Amino acid sequence: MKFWRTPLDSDRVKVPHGRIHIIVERCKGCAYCVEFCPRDVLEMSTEYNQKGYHPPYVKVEDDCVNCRLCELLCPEFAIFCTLKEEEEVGNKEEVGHVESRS
Amino acid sequence: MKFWRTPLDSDRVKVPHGRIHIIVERCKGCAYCVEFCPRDVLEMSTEYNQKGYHPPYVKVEDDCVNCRLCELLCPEFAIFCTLKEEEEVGNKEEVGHVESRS
Amino acid sequence: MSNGKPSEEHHPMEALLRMDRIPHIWCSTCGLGTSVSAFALALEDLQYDLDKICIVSGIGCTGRVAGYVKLDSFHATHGRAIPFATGLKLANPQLKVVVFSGDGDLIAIGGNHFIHAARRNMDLTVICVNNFIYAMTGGQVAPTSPLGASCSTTPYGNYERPFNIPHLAESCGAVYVARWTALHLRRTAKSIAEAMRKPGFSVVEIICPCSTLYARRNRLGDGLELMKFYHENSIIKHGADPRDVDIDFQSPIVVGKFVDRDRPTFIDGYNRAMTAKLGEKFEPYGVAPAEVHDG
Amino acid sequence: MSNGKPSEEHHPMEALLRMDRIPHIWCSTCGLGTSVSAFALALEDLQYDLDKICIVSGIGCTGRVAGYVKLDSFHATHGRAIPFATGLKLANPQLKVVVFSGDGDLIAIGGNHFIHAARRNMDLTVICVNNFIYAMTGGQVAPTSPLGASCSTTPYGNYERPFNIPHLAESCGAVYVARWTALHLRRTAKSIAEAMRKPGFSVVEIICPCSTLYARRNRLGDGLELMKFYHENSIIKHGADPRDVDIDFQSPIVVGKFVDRDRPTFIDGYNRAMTAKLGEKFEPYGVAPAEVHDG
Amino acid sequence: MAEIRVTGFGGQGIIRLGYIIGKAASLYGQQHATLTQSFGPEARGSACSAQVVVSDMPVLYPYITRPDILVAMSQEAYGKYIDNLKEGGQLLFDQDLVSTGELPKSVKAFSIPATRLAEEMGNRIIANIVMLGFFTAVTGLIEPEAVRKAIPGSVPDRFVELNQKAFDVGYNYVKEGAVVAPPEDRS
Amino acid sequence: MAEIRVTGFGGQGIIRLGYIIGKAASLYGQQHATLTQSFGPEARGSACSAQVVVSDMPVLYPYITRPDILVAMSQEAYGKYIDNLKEGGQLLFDQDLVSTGELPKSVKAFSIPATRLAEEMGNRIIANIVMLGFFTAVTGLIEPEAVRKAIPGSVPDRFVELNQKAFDVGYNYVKEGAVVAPPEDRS
Amino acid sequence: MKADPKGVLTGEHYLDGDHACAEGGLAAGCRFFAGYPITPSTEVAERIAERFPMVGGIFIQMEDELASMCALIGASWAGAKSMSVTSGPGFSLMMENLGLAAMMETPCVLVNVQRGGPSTGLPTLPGQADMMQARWGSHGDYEIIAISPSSPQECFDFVIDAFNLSEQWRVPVLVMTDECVGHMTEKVVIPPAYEIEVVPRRYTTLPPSEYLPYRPDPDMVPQMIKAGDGYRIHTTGLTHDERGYPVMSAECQEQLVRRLVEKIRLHADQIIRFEEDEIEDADVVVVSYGISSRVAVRAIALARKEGIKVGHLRLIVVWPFPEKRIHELAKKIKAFVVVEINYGQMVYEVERCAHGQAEAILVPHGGGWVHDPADILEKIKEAAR
Amino acid sequence: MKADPKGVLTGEHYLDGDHACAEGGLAAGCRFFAGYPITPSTEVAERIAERFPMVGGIFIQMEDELASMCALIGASWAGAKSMSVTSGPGFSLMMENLGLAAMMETPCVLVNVQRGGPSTGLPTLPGQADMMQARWGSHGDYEIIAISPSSPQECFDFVIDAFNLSEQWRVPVLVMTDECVGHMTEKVVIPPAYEIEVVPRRYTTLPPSEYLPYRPDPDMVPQMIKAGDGYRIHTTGLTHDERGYPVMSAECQEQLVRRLVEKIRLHADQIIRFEEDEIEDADVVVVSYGISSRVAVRAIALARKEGIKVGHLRLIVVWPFPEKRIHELAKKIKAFVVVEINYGQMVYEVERCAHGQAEAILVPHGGGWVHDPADILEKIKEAAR
Ligand SMILES: Cc1ncc(C[n+]2csc(CCOP(=O)(O)OP(=O)(O)O)c2C)c(N)n1
Ligand SMILES: Cc1ncc(C[n+]2csc(CCOP(=O)(O)OP(=O)(O)O)c2C)c(N)n1
Ligand code: SF4
Ligand code: SF4
Ligand code: SF4
Ligand code: SF4
Ligand code: SF4
Ligand code: SF4
Ligand SMILES: [Mg+2]
Ligand SMILES: [Mg+2]
Repeated sequence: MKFWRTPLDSDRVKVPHGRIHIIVERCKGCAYCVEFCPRDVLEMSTEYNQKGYHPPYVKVEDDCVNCRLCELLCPEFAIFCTLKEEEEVGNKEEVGHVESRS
Repeated sequence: MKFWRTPLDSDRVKVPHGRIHIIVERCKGCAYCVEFCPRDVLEMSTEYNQKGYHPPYVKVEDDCVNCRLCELLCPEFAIFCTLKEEEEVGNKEEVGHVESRS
Repeated sequence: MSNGKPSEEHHPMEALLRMDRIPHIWCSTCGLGTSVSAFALALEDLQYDLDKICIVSGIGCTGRVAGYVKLDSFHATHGRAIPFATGLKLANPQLKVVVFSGDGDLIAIGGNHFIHAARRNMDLTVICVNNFIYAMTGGQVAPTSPLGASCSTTPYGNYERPFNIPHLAESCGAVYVARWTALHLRRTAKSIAEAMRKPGFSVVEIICPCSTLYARRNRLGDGLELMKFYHENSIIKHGADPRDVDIDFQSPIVVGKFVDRDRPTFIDGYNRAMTAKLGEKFEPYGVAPAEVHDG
Repeated sequence: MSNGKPSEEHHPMEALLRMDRIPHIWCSTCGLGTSVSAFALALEDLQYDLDKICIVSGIGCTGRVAGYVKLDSFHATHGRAIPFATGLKLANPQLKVVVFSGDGDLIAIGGNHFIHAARRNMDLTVICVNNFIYAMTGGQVAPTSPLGASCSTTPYGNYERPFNIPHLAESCGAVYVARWTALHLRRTAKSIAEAMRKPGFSVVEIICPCSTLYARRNRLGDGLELMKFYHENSIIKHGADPRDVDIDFQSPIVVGKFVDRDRPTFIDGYNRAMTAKLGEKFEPYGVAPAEVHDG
Repeated sequence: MAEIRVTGFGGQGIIRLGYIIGKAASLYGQQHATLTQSFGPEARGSACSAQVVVSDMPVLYPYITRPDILVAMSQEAYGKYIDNLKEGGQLLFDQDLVSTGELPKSVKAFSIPATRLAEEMGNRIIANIVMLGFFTAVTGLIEPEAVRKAIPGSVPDRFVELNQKAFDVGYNYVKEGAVVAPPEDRS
Repeated sequence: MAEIRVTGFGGQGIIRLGYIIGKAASLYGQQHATLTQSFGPEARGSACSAQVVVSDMPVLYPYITRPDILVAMSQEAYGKYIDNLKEGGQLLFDQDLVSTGELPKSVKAFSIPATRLAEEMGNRIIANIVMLGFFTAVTGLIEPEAVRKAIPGSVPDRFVELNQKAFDVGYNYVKEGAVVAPPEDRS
Repeated sequence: MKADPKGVLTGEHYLDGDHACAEGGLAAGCRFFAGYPITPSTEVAERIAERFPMVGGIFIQMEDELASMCALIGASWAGAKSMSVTSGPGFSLMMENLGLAAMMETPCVLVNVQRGGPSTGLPTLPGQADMMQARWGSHGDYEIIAISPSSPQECFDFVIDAFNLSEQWRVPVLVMTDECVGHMTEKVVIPPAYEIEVVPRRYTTLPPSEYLPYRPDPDMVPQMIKAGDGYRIHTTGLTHDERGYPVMSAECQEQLVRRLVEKIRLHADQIIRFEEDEIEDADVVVVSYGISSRVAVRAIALARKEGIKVGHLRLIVVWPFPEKRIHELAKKIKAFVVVEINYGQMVYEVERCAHGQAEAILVPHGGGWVHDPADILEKIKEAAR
Repeated sequence: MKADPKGVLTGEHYLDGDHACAEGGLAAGCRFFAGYPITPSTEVAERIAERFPMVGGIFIQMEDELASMCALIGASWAGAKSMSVTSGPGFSLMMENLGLAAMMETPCVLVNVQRGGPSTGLPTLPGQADMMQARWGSHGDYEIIAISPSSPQECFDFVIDAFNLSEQWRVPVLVMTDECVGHMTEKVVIPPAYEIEVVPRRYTTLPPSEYLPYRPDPDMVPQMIKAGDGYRIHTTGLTHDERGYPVMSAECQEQLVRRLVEKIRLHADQIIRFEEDEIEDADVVVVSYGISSRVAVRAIALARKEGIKVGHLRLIVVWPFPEKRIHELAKKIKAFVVVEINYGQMVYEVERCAHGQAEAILVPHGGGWVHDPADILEKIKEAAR
């Protein structure tokens, strides 16, 4: 029933790398994620999603340090970050990657 | 429409003397007037009024300095004081004097 | 009077009271009548045109005040004296509007109106008779009852911390706040007069014995004893920080004038804002003699 | 999920949210979603059994929070989240009850419940999202709107002084009071966790952009700009006197933890009073695991 | 069936007097008794009245029309209710608080200085129980033991003893002098 | 009589678009026009729709059954309402926000990138007025002058000029390319 | 008396029902408004807030609906024509003080833009399920007047009527509209002020010494004063005598409350208004009000096309209810078909007044939208069979 | 299920109606009480406050009646049987959240000790004029159950019944008594706990994964859970689907609200209770409830003495109203004489259900006291003519 993930074990993973998941159709284009990402990983796309918003896309995923700030700030629960080592595939139905559309 | 009386001219009346009017049937025998009279003018009667309360009576009217404290404190609006010089007769119907009953 | 004698024959309060309703319903040794006298004394001091003074009460023993005072007097529903008074005041800003009601009425069910009127600085004077209990309904615990007080709904003693009314008033924005016991009659009157002179939301709390219910249940003697007790147990500290004037059974009751400050009233604020924004198009409200809205 | 992949594939909030209701109804760039994340972060920190946490909201944009969070969640009437939560808490003291609602809901129509729950020190954590406006109904002035704010019912600018929520909470008796902007996400989460750990009435105010109504009417840019503005315009002053944390358009928004003190909760007070009075006859309430009242 | 009206003003314990009568009859006296009350908005001081219908059958209609017994503890109440007393009914009153003037014919009147007796016992608050004792003795409607049993639980625990005493004072007060004007003397 | 449905999501100014159509017809166009609206609890983002019934006679029944004209500014709205369009009715849509797929027979479809044009003018908020201009030109239902007159007072004063421009952009956009699939080509 | 031109926005406007209500109030002379926002009624308050500074009125957004309703009463006693607006949940909160207004005989107008209920229900969607609450929502016996507009133009007109009825009978008057009408936009023609009839307050002409605040005129309505005029009156929500003084007795209650009730009931004929159409030959009469009447006309037209003899009775004043007219019609027709957006409210009244002489058939609708005319047609057919 | 002996004060007591209500609650298992004092109902709260600490219940005096009603709902969702008490003005203030209780299908019991109204009215004196408010006082369509005791013994018994009905149908149940009954003292026999039948809450047996909070059982009532049991439910005053989620549509409204209404209407026969006396040969039937039924018996006895064939129908459950029975009787008798302390409330229902087949004659009384049996007799005679 707990919803949280096991905390990162920061001793072992020295410089964590994150993989960003963007749930495009849930995004409302507020740009919080882009604006507040400490590593400038994201950028707004010029495409529209079905609701008519511009979602973000991942500019340089390698720079992502998996700080989860984008995830926490996103008011739409439309973006989240996983540790690259742990997880590489996304759910294609729900979780798209904008760059693959553009 | 004003309800207040003209203020006492205390320059002329050096030691004012008051005449106490007790509306016996209105009294509920709380003894505030007796207790707080600075000159100990009043005392509780042993008689009952129609409501079954013991009203006060005037022990020594001469001691009254017309300070109006009894009047102001009386929660029943059942006692008031007038300047002796100005007014000596009471309204017999409404305003009785307990001492005349006892 | 039949014999046409000068009015000195009558109790001087008769001019301010609805004599056809006296004797009032209050108990023997209840301090409410005394509190009304303090109000009368304040009016005597103020020398305002009594026709322009309105009094509004809610429901409760104290709430009956409006029914005895010969002003335009309104007996609203329980807790709603302040919004009723707000309507009166705003519709005719020339009126002086006084709210005279009980602690339960104003602070329990009416608490929201109290804090919002204070916040808005609605130009009203609130006289709150605090007898630490809901008297009219038979002595239930009030949000002012001291810890430990025995009330009909706290038969084993009150366990809720009470409000400190001056603090509540001050922190919500009242411009004038004073507290006295009913026996501080002349001081109460003076505070009421000051409060009424002051534009904005002013609060005068009167600590008052409820002899029948509060005194009896809490074995505090009769009303006379309780009246004396409150008075003797009080200390005057003008300007005391309202945070420090909590009341409990043990410590002395701090009385005095705690707050006296200036803030624009609701109508001031409105007039300023509208004038700034609308200029000529706006005619300041309530500044000219009352407009009669009977069109 | 059909392919049975580990849950890391999903947004981690999915465990706490009713995903069948996402996307939510909130506007683009509204800060409410972010505030919910802060709450989630706090729960992550607390590691309480989520089954024992209840969330109650009133009506408003913020009031919709209860509808998205996958706890036992209750969407009460406008202004009544606190009394509803009081019923929950008192009937089963083992529950942790959080009220998550808007400034209008909690402080305007719900003001009386707020002050009385604070006074009683009812063991609730109140998360009040202050967007300075009644958003859900289309942008009317709130008792938190800064002076001068343009709202749909103050088209020429607000002229009523707003409440300072931390001050109101503190002066009525809250034991824990903090304020953050929505962008202070981790600090907000920490405060919520502290508040929930603290027995008694705790209040966390979140200053949050309403982009559609408040930002637009007051030409404060879009939600992103406003979010940044609040954050940049804030200064952290832990322990600041709540009297000094008024908010207006000009001066910086003081944020931080203002109050953290101890007072017996309502149930503590009850248990103490009854035990003292009734001794053996009384079994302390809510101390044993929740009694099931289904008899 | 007997219809009883007890009257006075608020604060005198009128309702409690009626309550104990009803309770005694109903729980300890093998009868049915319904107590109804009427009072004003005042906590104290206003006219107040308790009505008890005592009957061998369950009481359906709970109100009294013409009481068999009137207990009057204030002048106002006396004035208001005396004319309604049934032909041949009994009047019990506090002689310091009520002056009857000339009594209607056929009324059996019994007086006691209940309040004064209570004051002499140290607390006027128990005047109602003095009256209760008097009532029990004069009317003979309910066994005194039933009435005595009904007192505990009907007054605050710490006052039970005092109230029992007050009951005795009233009960024992009954003597020839109590009868002011027995109807046979008047007819 | 013409029945018009304008749809999109909250925040696009759908209702205002309908309002100006109705106002133009009703106050400046010698017709009767009733505007009704439906919207969700969201301040923004939910499906929303405005219906205008324009008629020479007073409008009694104010709702539309099968619109003659459908203006669609979101995919969701398009999907929801397209089937309801009357035989031979006109469809106007924002081509960036709506992809029609294969269109039902007999629909006269006209598209414009209203939002993009508005964004190009500096503010996507005026996409609705771009669409209004387009609507006026395409349908010919109301005199363009009447519509132009209806704009002031219907948008904030400071935006009147911008809105007039947006109207012109939409009005002037009408060219052959706007007609996606005239029914005659399809049948 | 004619309207004060200051508040009258003479001309043709394209307004929704909510805005039209606001203009109706302004034209009627309303200069005090206290309210609390609630969908779908808030636009009334918003327009008032915008317009009042220019006409010398005062608007206040109160902390809740309880306060709003109470402020109306206070303002009215200070001489203002006062008004508020709300919807379901707020309406419920106003019930206690609606009773106070009735008890104090305070003229004031309250608009309820009905939405789907119960509870928070469907805030943005229509309902007509507060109709019985309008009549019975406060405790104790009292009577109010309620009027139900079905278009923005009627919103304007009926709010003026509401003020006039309110002044004439000294009762709170309820304008029971619905989200459909409130959010429907149509042309509203506002006539010049001199064409708008306004009922002035019944101020007494007696001097204070002779005046009794609750002594009724022959039409059972007492004359009024306003605070500050030197009459030094008392008024209370307690049962009171002609002086306005509380009297706690069944006798006083009988005198006062019976009059409060009868001043409306005995004058119902003067107050009631309805509209009839194609009634003469009708076998079936559709009864409706508010938006439902505009939906009903469509169904009636369809039914007439099919040859069914169906007429229409549209309630304008819904309370007091046109008992007599319903009874008269019942004697002549087969059935009433009652169209309302609820699961049965006014239909109970129709049924009652029909005295079994004609059936009363409800076309129910839970709210959230209007009836499908086909559903009404169905019931009309059923009724005609 | 049997009552928990802890709360049952088995024995014979001399109690007034108010105290008996409190004991009824205790016996039924009520362990949460939130209230706000108001005459003449406060004694219920006072007794609860005194008794609860000994039985593990929790009493809270809230800041007002709005809060009290809302707290009841919260407490009920936490698993407590919850109850409050009030009178007219407080009842009005509870209306909004009574609607919430109905909408959320929350079992709870609310006692209204009716006094004279409207407004503050006659606080210490009786009335029966909140009867229609009990049915219609909150906005929107919903149904409640109301039950009306006429003696302290029935106060005890019916409060238990109220809790049982409330649990069974998941509706707030109103106990509509009056000042006379509330302040009337008689012997009350409290049976041993094992003789008191108590309906347990309809807790679901489904696991969280299968449970839907608003999916109805065949009797149209959904199963409940309590907070903290891991079901993580959502409930709202908004129109909601079976998941409890808000859905803003006419369809969802139709499904939900129609069920709320029909779960009571369609089961009315199971819920309705009344008592009949001397009905068989009656030409006239007196309809009454609460204290008025005890006054009516006197008038009926007088009338029978004069040879008038008059019977008595005493309403026990007043809402839902016994439509069918009234209609049946109407076919056989000349007239109903309705005795209630108001200017006409339940009489409208009698009139409606009589369908013109029998007259419905009200014996009105404004409140402040009960009827004079002679006035009732008068109307009985009139009716028999
Ligand atoms: C809505 C409503 N709830 C409750 C009451 C009952 N009631 C009347 S007065 C009162 C309390 C009064 O307390 P307070 O204001 O302190 O006045 P006091 O009698 O102590 O002077 C209450 C609860 C009411 N009249 N209306
Ligand atoms: C009794 C009642 N009055 C009014 C409303 C309408 N209403 C719904 S939300 C709301 C204001 C919400 O403001 P706030 O709590 O600040 O929430 P926000 O939308 O700003 O998050 C109002 C007035 C209502 N639902 N119920
Ligand atoms: S997890 Fe941190 S670094 Fe990575 S994209 Fe998000 S905000 Fe940027
Ligand atoms: S923060 Fe979320 S909603 Fe905003 S742009 Fe990024 S992904 Fe989209
Ligand atoms: S006027 Fe003053 S001195 Fe005279 S009796 Fe009264 S209190 Fe005493
Ligand atoms: S103060 Fe008044 S009521 Fe009290 S004893 Fe004196 S006269 Fe009587
Ligand atoms: S009950 Fe208390 S407050 Fe009320 S009149 Fe009596 S003493 Fe005064
Ligand atoms: S209206 Fe404001 S508060 Fe509400 S969802 Fe939109 S941005 Fe957020
Ligand atoms: Mg008090
Ligand atoms: Mg807000």
